[in-house]
Amino acid sequence: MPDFVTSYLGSTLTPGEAGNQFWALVYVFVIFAGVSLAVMSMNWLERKALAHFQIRLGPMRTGPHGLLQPIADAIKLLLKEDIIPAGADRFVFWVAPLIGLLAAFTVYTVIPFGPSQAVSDMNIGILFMLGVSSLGVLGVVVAGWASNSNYPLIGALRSSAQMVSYEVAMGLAVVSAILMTSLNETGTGTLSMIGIVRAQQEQGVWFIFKFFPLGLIAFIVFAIAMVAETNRAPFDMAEAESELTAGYHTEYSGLRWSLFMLAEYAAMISVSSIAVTLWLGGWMRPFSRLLRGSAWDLIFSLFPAVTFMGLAAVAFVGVVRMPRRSDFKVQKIGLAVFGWLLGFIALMLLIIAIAGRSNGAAIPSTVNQSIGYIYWFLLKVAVFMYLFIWYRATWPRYRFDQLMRVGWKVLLPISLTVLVATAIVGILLS
Amino acid sequence: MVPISTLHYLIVAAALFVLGVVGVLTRRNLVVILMSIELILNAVNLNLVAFSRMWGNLHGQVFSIFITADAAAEAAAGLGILIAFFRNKETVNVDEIDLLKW
Amino acid sequence: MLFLNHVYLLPIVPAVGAAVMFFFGRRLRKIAIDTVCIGVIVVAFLFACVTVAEYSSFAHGTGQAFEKIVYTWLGSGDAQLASAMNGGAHQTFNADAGFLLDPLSCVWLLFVTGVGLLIHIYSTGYMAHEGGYYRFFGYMNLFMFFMLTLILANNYMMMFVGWEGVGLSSYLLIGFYFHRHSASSAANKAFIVNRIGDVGFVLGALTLFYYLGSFRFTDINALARSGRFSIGDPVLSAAALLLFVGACGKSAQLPLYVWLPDAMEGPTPVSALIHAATMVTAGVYMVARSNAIFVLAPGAMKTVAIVGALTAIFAASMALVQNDIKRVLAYSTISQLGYMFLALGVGAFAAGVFHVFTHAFFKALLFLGSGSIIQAMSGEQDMRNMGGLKDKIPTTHWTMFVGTLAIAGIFPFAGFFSKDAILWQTWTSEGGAYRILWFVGYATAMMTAFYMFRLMYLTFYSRVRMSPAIRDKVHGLSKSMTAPLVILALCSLGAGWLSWPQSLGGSARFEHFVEPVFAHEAVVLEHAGKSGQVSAGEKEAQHTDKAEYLLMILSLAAGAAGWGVAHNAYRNAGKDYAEPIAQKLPRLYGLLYNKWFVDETYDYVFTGRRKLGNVTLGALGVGEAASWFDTKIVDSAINDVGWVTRAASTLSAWFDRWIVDGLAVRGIAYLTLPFAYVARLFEWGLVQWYALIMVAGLIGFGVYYVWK
Amino acid sequence: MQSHVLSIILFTPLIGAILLLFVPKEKISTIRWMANIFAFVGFLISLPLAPMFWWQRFDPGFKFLEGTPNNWIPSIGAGYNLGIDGISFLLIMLTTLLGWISILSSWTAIEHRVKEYYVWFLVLQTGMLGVFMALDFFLFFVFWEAMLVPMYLLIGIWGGPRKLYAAIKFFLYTLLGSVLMLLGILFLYFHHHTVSNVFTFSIPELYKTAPMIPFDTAIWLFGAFFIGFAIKVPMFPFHTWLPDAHVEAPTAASVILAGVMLKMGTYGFIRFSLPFFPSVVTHPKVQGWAMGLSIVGIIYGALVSLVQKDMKKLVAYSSVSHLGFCTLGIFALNSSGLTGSVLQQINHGISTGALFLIVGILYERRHTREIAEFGGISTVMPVYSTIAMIMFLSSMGLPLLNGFVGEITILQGAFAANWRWAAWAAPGVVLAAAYLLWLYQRVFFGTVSNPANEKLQDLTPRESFMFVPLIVLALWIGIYPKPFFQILEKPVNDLVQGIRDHSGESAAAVNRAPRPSQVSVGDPRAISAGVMKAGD
Amino acid sequence: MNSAINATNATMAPVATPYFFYGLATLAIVSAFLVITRRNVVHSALALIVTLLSVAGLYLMLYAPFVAGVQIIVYAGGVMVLFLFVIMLVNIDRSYKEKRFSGLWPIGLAAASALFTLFLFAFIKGRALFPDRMMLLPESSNTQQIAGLLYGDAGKMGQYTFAFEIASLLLLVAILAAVVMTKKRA
Repeated sequence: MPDFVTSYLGSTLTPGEAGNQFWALVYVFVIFAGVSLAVMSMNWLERKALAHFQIRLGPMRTGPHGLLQPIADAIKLLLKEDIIPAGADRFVFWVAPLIGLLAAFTVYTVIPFGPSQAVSDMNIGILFMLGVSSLGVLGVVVAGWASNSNYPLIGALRSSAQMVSYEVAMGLAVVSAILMTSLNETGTGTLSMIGIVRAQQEQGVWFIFKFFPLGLIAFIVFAIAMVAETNRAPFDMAEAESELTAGYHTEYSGLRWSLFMLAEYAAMISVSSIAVTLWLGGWMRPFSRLLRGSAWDLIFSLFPAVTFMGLAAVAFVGVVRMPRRSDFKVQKIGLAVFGWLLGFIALMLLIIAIAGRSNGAAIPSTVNQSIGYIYWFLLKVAVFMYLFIWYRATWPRYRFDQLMRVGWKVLLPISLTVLVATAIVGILLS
Repeated sequence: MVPISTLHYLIVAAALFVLGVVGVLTRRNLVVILMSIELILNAVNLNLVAFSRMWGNLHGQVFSIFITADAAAEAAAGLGILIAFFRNKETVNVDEIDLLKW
Repeated sequence: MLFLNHVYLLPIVPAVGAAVMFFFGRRLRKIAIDTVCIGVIVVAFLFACVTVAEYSSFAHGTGQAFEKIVYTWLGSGDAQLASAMNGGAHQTFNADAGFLLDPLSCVWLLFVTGVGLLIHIYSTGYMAHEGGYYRFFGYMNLFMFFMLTLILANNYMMMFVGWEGVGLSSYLLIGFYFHRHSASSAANKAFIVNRIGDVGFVLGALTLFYYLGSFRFTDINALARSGRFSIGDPVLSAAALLLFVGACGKSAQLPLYVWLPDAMEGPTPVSALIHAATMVTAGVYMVARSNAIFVLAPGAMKTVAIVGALTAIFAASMALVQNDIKRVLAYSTISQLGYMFLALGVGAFAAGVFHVFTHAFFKALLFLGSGSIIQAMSGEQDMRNMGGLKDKIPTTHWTMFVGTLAIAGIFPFAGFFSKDAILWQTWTSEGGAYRILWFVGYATAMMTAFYMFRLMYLTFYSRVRMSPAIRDKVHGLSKSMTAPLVILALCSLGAGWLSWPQSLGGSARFEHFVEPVFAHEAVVLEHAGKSGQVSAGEKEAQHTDKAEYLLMILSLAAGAAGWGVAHNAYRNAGKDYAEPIAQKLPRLYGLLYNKWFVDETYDYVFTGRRKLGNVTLGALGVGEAASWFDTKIVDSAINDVGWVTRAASTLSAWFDRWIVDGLAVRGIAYLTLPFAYVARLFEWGLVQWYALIMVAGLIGFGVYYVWK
Repeated sequence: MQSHVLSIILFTPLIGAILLLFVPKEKISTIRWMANIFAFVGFLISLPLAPMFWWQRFDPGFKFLEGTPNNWIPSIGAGYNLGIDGISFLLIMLTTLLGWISILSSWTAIEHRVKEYYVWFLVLQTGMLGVFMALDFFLFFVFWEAMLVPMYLLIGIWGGPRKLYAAIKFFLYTLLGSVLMLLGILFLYFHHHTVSNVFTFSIPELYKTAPMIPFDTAIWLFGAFFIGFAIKVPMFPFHTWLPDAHVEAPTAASVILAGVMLKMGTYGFIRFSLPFFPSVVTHPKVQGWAMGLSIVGIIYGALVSLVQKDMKKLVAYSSVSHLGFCTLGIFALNSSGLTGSVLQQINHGISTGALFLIVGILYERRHTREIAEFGGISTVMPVYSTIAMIMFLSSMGLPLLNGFVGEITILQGAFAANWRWAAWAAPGVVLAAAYLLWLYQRVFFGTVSNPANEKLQDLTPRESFMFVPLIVLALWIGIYPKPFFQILEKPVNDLVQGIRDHSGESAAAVNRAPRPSQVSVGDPRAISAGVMKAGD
Repeated sequence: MNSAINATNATMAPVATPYFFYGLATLAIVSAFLVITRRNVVHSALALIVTLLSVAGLYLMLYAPFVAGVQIIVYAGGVMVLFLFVIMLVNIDRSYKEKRFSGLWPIGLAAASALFTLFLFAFIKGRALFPDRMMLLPESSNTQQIAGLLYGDAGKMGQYTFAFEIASLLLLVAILAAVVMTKKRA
């Protein structure tokens, strides 16, 4: 089994490219599970973070520091009664969350966690991503319509208008990044996600810094548009609780509602992945040009282990700071076990990082590299996730007309200008 | 099993085309008629792509992209007309739209 | 040689002061303004002294010119601009920003910076309570810049820079009290009259350039002295006359003198510096500079002499009866300038220059003294309201007395020597008709003594005629004002000794110093058989005879006579004193008092500011006529053409509407109507029907195509 | 070698105009900023031209050539052909600078239909630049006409009370000249075909064939061109559109009109009339008439402006006078005259442009230009009056300021051609001092008698800033004009050489000034040596 | 990497193609039928989406991934959202009570059937024109080649560059038309 695993981790091809359907399937499952897990932890993290932003504690009771809260919530939602409103279009009502979920998860087929760590490397990867993720809006619209209720309908209308509008600016920003991939000696760019990261690798610069400030502006446009695209604060008009109760999913409850949530968070992760891939060098570690050499490689390869160590340390600090009372005993033990788990992972990573250095070691260095790729990719995505939470805690909601104005009259011209400027600069420099 | 040839695609496209035509000719709802037009255009696209495959060049695909653009334009303009019309007459039924009758 | 090599920096020094005033003056306090503006003049003066010293060691008394060309100013300098059209002759339109130092410019350099410095110092007291203090000193420094440029120029164009520039500064300073209409009018008058002269200057310079191929003094002099031109060469004569027109403008000679009396509207230090000591002598300087040309043009020389003599006596006559203290001095200045031109005209260049030199001191002194009086009298300028100031302002009194003695030509004051030299040279030049010029000069000297002592008596000695309010306010003056007076008085006394005539046992050092500049002219003139017009130094050797002593005594007598007449008439002048001329020749008095009605005539004839009945003559009249011609003839012709066009188009519009459009176009439209009724039967208006027909067509086409 | 510098400079304002179209017209502030930025960028973008040109200032022919003959509409032989020499280089720089300044000056002056105003202004800018750059008659004519329309609109929409009359007069009058010129162009075009069997509008090509036209025909062609350009200059008696147009035009349009558009006429003379018809221009009668009209223009314009009661009209007539000097220099047909003329065109752009700005500033504050309404302005607006004084002096030709350099060079050229011409023209200088100083006295000096003038605001920083480049340039040209002379040296010498080569014997007739044959001035240095020796 | 791709094509194409094809074709036709028959317009729209996606699948099978991507992004993501949006804007309950088909429907159906018959005849008659096997298109460079045709390659203008620009103009006009028509007049 380790051989089998390591042989794949060391491969230079994605399963899709290799035609290895078994591994493709494994990947699909891993990603599905991983995304679900990530969504759950995001749920916990968002509640805790928001609480701390507002000087509250957030969930504390279910598990140590509310760590088990997502699980409890999941159980609650699964057990809840599935209500379908009386005048609703039952079939559409039923199918709507599935559409959203499908769109959100299908995207993950092409997200490159590493040069070979993707289900498949599609030739039209970015196009595929944009297309499929834009299908998500159908779920929202249809859900709002099928509920046969006013708030959801308005939410759906808003959402569809908003997402279609921001897709334009987003697409143009993406195109300017794609344009940068063609700045090589052959002059051909690529739509492949892996190809885009490779292009950044070859040009030795993340596209966010390319043609400064053009890349940066395109990135900012994308970063704004992607918040709108995922219906998150401050662009969460489709589910504005103070105006529309809960927007398009007002009439949903239980499992269907949780599917919507799952889709939303999955979509957040996927658009963040696009941003990371297009502008932030994907799986590349920072300063890969500037800080080169084996010493720096070693230092950077220690980062995953260090991160987990840090997390474990945080957990242990939590253990220490718990009140010395008997009713906290279970929690204390639970947190300690969690800490040990993290520590164990950190240890494993450390071993791999150090042992993977020497040639002919038990663990090939490619494994170490792959872990590094995945780590850096996920770290960058995690930063975006945190930003999403931060936005939500910081900014008030836009008014709808303002939102549309920003989309059409600010972002669209800017992204168009950046696109044209990128093209001109690219031609001038080549 | 018979290998899939161009003809298969053509038959599928023909079916889609005819269904589109039926939609255009029989339905009263203007929205559905517009959707039927989209069907027709898709049938054409399918033909083009199939022929492109058949001849081993990409001209058909390029044309299908043009047609896609055309379809988008048509949808935008058509729906615009529809909304304008709905605003004035409170209906989207084509047999109630006869302003052009001399 | 350090300073000599960088002599171009000399004008820049005051320009720096002017620039500082221009940009920051408004925000500076008085002490800062004084420091900067006086400072730059002190520097300039020291610079000038050192430069002159260095020059004399450079030239060793040979009068060799020192030239420094900084860059090419006009013309590219690298190529022959005019060459293509002028038969390939080596002629480049070229004027350098170049500087030249020879004895002549040294003289001017020293007294301009020296007198300028004194007047600047005086001004700090005089202008202390005036608004626009910084502006005044900025303009003064600007004037110094342009004056030094004028002096140091090595070609006519560069000289013209200073020439126009001093005109500009003069304009600005005359108009210093710009809220007074009279001041701004006087400023305009000064500038425009000067401009007329400037045109002459420019045309003269262009003539020289075209004829001789250069603007540079050294080139021109070398050519003129080469002997290739006969005396009386017409082109050179024309050029000399044109240049003299320029000199007339700047140095206030007939007929362009009218601006100078009006220029007294400016602050008194300005009158002292610009309109007495320095700027107005620029014309003399220029003629002296161009002496090589002038000696080849005897006609022009004669003109200069005659104009100078006429101006001298004409201006003196007007000075006899003026009541404004500054106006008296202004006419006196014009008169003295006439003297200088008289000297130049008779070939006594050195004497003329020497008179400029001495005149600078005593006239500056007199003006500053009059300024002190005005200051003490709280702005009163009319001598009829003065009198008995001797004890109130003693320093002013005795310094002015020295000045008066000097201008009146009393031995041993400066004026005696210079004036005597001029008169004697006039007497000894060609003789004949030239003797008349001597009589004119002599009469002028007498008149000068009269009006100057008239001034002295009316202000200092006679009875007190001012109102009691003013009398109580009369006060002594600050050191900054009296010190320059004292220094100038000493100079007025001693400046003449520089050229103590050989006939009185002197060595005529001044003449020897400037002589090299003019020496060649003497030679030329001698060769031409005009023995009279040789420079003073040479003449000393030849003609030390009794005539000279006689003339000296005569001129002393003239001064004494003038003094005596004035003493009699004004010694006890009370409130209702009588002018002797008015009593004896009332008509002449009226004429003189109204300055021969010259200003009025000019206004009628040349400017058109006064109307002759209903008719405006002069520039304004012609301008109005031209304006009328422009609107009524030229422009209305254009408008008439427009009217004709419109008429034609109205006609064609009618044709278009009723014939082309009506008959042809609409007629055809009506013809098509019946067909339209048939065609519209095919319109259902239902979209699905149209679609159906389309499908039918498609089927038909397909059937035809498949079963063809 | 193809260079696109000129195209970039040419079309920058146009791009600005097009972009401005997309700004909603309510966003006045945005529009102003954008227009100003584009005008400024247009100026900045032209600056690199200066060093680029400087290195090749002595090279013959046109520089920065772009396009080949007949590349635009090959069937009729029209080409998109750009190129400049020293003459057009200076005028281009002047245009970009004045364009920027005049757009800056319109910031507060224009309050209605702002967007259209700036759009037209930028279009006008491109038109003017095109005229100076075009090396193809067809292209030239396109720009020549294209420039008229924006100016017509600027006067007609944003002008004073009689704006329509003035605008239409301006337009029709100029158009009349253009039509005559067009006929001339067509004749040259067909003549070229007759000679060389090639249809082309290319100016360098026409240079080769046009002088072959026999005198009897050429004089008519010359007349056609002459009237076209004379109207534009304007020469007496074709000048009456100018005062009307100036008085009615908004300030910025006046600046451009005086600063640049009048130069098109003189530019046309230099670029077309002289090299195309050398035998005509050197004909003594033709030259005499041209010089005569110039002199009449100088004196007449000055006299008329002496009695004007409207400041702007005064300045307008002074333009007639100044442009008389320019044409005087041109028809002197020698290097000095031509050099001085081009220099004087630049100077006139600077000085008179500034004068119009000065008048405009006062007009903006008081909404009147009657001289009698003012007096004592220098008490309330000291900075303004200082700047005004400098520009007045520059305009009247004070040494060390720009006007003098041009005038003296022209006078020298005229003198070299015939001293009488210089003598007749020189009184114009006196009259210039008279009308300008009198104006200054009446407006700025004296006490503030009119209560409306008591609280006038002095220059705002923006307004002062507009004058900075103009003053700097005025001083530069006045003190160190050598670079300008050097830039003009090659094209002017070549032009004069060309005229002489073509006209043959009549060149001798040009030169009738007294000149002693026995005198030949040697090396100036030798003369100095001679002086020193003589001094010993 | 190339070898891997070729291998993929070689192995995948014969095995899966027929099933996939029939599945997708059936899905497309059935949902197209639903499009024209459903009374509820939203259902029609959803069915149309399914059709479009199946057609996109067919494109993928035809080795036209770029066209498939465009199909998804433009049709499914853009046009259909627009349709749904409009449907909601003009949401009228009347449609439930009214006739679904116009009075023209028998004639229309007949004409359409005739058309289909015509197509079938044409296919049968022209069968010889269509070869049984299809060409293999290089999938990996598909996008680049399309770009070459649209934008030009190696400094030369593409064959369809001009047409492409005109298409963009068409879109612009359509946008303006839509905006102008739907804008409320004050």
